[in-house]
Amino acid sequence: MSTEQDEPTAETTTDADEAPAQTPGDRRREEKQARMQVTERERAEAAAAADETVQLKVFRFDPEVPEKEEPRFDDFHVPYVQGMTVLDALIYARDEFDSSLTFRHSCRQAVCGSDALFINGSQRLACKTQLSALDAPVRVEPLPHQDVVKDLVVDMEHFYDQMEAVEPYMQSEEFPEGELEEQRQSPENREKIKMSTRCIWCGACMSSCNIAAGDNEYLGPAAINKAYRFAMDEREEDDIKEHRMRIMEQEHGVWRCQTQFSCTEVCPKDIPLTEHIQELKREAVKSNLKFW
Amino acid sequence: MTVHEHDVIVVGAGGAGLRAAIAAHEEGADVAMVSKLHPVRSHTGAAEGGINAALREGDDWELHAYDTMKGSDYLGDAAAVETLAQDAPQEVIDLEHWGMPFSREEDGTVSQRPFGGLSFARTTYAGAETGHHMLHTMYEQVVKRGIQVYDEWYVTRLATTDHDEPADRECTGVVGYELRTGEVAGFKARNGVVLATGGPGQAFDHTTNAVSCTGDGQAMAYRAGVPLEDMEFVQFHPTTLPSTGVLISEGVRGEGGILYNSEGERFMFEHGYANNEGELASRDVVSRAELTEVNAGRGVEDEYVYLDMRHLGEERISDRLENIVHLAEDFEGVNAYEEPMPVKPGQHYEMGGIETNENGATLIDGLYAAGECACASVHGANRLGGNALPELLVFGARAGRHAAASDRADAKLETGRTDESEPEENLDAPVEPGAVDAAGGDTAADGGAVASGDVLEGAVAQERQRIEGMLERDDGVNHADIRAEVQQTMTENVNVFREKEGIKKALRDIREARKRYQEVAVSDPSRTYNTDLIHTIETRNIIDVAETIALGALARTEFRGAHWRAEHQERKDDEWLKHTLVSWEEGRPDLWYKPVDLQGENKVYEPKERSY
Amino acid sequence: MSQSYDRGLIEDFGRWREFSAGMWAWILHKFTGWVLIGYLFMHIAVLSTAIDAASGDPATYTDTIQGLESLLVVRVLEIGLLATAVFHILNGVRLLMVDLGVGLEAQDKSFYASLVVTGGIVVASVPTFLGGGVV
Amino acid sequence: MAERYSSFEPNGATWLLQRITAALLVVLLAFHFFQLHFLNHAYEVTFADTQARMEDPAYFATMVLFLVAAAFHGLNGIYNALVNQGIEGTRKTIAKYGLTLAGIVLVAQGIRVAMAMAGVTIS
Repeated sequence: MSTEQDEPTAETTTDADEAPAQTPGDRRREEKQARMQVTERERAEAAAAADETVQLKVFRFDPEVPEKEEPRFDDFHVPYVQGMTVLDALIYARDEFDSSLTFRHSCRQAVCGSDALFINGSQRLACKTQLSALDAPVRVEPLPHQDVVKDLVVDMEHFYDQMEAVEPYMQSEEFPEGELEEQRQSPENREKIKMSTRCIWCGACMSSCNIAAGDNEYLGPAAINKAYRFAMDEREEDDIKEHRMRIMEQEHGVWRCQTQFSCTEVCPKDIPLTEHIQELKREAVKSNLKFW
Repeated sequence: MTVHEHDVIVVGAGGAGLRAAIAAHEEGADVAMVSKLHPVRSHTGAAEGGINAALREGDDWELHAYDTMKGSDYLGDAAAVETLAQDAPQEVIDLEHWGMPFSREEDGTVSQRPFGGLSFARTTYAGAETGHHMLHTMYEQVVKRGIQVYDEWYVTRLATTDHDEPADRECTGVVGYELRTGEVAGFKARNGVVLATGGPGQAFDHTTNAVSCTGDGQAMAYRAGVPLEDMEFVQFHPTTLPSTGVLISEGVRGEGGILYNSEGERFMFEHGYANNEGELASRDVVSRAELTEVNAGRGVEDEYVYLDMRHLGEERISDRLENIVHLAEDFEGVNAYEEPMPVKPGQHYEMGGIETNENGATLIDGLYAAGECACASVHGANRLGGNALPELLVFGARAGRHAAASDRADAKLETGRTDESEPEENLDAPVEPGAVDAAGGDTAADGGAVASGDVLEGAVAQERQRIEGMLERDDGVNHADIRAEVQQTMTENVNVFREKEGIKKALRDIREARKRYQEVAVSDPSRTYNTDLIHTIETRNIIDVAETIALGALARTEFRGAHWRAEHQERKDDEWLKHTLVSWEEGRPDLWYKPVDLQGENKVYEPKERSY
Repeated sequence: MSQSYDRGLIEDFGRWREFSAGMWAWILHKFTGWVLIGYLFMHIAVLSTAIDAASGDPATYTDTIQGLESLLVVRVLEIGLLATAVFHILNGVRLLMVDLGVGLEAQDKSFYASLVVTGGIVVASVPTFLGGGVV
Repeated sequence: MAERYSSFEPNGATWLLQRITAALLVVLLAFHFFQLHFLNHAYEVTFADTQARMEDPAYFATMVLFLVAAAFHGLNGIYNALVNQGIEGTRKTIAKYGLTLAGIVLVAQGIRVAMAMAGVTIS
């Protein structure tokens, strides 16, 4: 039933074999009108029924604004639509109710790692958490174990310091001779480091780790994972790997991990963090035993 | 007043900014990056596809250049296109040496895959998250080199001299606002400023871009007197999730996913939009088809169509498209194994931008631009998949190098007005575009340049005053309302389908938004992490950039690449083989044209029918 | 520099409802560990009566041990000790597996399994502990 | 740097020892438990029986090993718990030496008892 057309445009998309009195386009437009009226009425009714709203309890704090100096929780009732995420609800609350509501967010698709929050008692990315998957009221707090700057914004400096403490950059120095020639890496090796390279620095793991909470110098799951990403990359020479193991073996390195799996459970990118830390522990023991 | 002084200031820390910073550092310059986000939060991280580079036996930079020129619908400038194709391979190798986890072949070499519009499988990639790996790999290099990063510092304005002719002006630094403390400080650049602030996706209300993609660099450069080039060319992606704009990759259709409308028709075939390619037709064709369906009343909820991959079977889906299943689940609440996914077209990429030459230099001395915010003009009227990432590498590096060395020689492309440029005299604008009323406060009217005394200090002082003004105003309009208005009118009228009256309506609405912006107020009085203020400043940038897009769209009376006009259904090479430029002059936009450079190193690119 | 509000660690104690299996395992392991090391010190103290026994009065030792063992409360405590030890051992084995990288994806299930097995062994041991010699 | 490779990093060493003693303890505790609750019942224990068992040098050695392993495992465990709790500086040093001392006392007393049981007397 397709019609041959050179250039599809808005005007030329009708079917030929339909009732003559009324073009299919007209009919559809009428139906559309009718549908719209119905849906609008439905929406109005639903909104009136109030069970279409979701209650958010959001942590508020601002050291500079007198009424927010004492931390408190604010309630927002956000109209629910199918597919709505916690971030969508926060944006709605900010744009419609209180433009001083402050939280980091950028990509809305779980790659920038800005909006890791403590939602209903667990570290999650607000952008990839569907409201329908949560019990109401939805309690939204800044990440635990980090200083709160304002509302849902926490100080990430310590996290960044730890990430950068593990020398998170490729240090291999021997490159192939030829012009425009890459170093070789086996697909297996690439597969081995694949999960570890997915980290988006959201800090959820660090926030969930109660060892990191107690020991401020502990490198934490994300940084150790970053070190793993390089230590296991076959492109780096052996002496660099040994150097990396030295960093991992320090007192506040891998040994602090108590295999509680909290980090692994909250990681929005499903990185097997605990597994990586454990593997580095074994590597450390192995590389030391070699020299006995 | 605090002034941070460095040789090179890079504004924006996404792919282009990081690459520029590394290049400038390699030149021995003292580099600092100033970014409103921490570098790893940048939107480069969302790029999925890959990096085109002629690396292998049988491929050649000339083929890459040819493909790019053809894809651009002959609106790319040959010098820039050829530079891209020539430099891309070395850039990819550098990335690899820096540790980028590229996908690999059995023999350990970097994998390449075929991409739409390419005559050779030359797209290098790292899984389905090439941008993420690229961004992180380059940030790692920045850490390694100890390059200073001022993160969560929002650059609100350039410090440029106020010579009458923009070409005589000089950029000496930028003004930044620290989110954490509310401090306004100057950043003095001894050698050069590189703008790498990304695209203006937020000019539309449905976009795959991050909320931070507000065209800041473009708007700042524009107000300082640098022309914006080819802004009407906006790429729309046909498959984005309706509620968030999250991108569903072309891979779904590549694997055999089908599109159908509310009546269950496989419209790409049944309504004859693309009888050969069907769902795999190029992005603009599919986007237009979807919107045609919706406009004809065959959309679901009058908004979207369905993308269905259930028939591929659970095994194949979980093997090859697992990430798509997660996206649909996490962002739309849809189980893609059991239901079709709702999709609609969304703004994806801005081909135009700050006019630069192939070294990333703008016509203002000391000001460079690279990445999506810039337009050396490699993408012309339409960007090929896999060409955005090499662009930001190649031109990021060149901009960084030149900014560090202050070396402005040897560019084939000219910037600014020349003998060959021609003015637009008959633009049928419905309202006077540009600044509303400079007397009513300069919030939307400033020209960017500073009159007297130390340029940077003057700019900081003015900016501080402007910010205080916005914070202190008690009653006024909320930026969110203004922004939403602009976004809606752009999406309604300057979208995939453009017709004259619609574009005019958009220009009127933008005018209205400008007027309302005169009364904008920031209700959050705090100096600590005031995102209300940041969004308010961004909104002005969105207004300025949206206006240039609409003006270009109104002026260009032809159908070329991503720019479709209802009244003008063919490409008019006789009349329109030229770039649209919009310059901000004395508070109002001035539209003019310059010819396309089709003279390559070894050949002339003759415009041909763009068919695949 | 703006000041900031640190919520400290207090919040954690209200969160125990949200603890995951791995977290409970860690807490129980630590708790049972403390009990066991405490018991070890007590055990050596009680056995120290053997020093007197060796120097001529064997009854000191025998009476102490048998006297304690005849108390119901000691028997019950011994069951508790068994539970503590068995859980610590089973979870310890689980942790050894984790250290060796075996079955990490089933770490929560293995924790529940060690709880169930501990319960089973304790119930099964009740007759042995309570049988015979209680006054 | 080379000299660092020849010796085992203390943290790694204690981590490994903690695992090794754990494995040992599982076996030894099972043996001990079987001995004193199934083969012999605790309520029937007499000094004579104990003495008889302890006079076997292999048994004696096993029990001493058991004691040493248990003391190390337990006290190192406590030390780790304290460190994870975040103790630092002086308190950490005190904990370290305090626990070492407790361990030495425990093992010394345990060996005295064992020797008494075995009938060896050093007064």
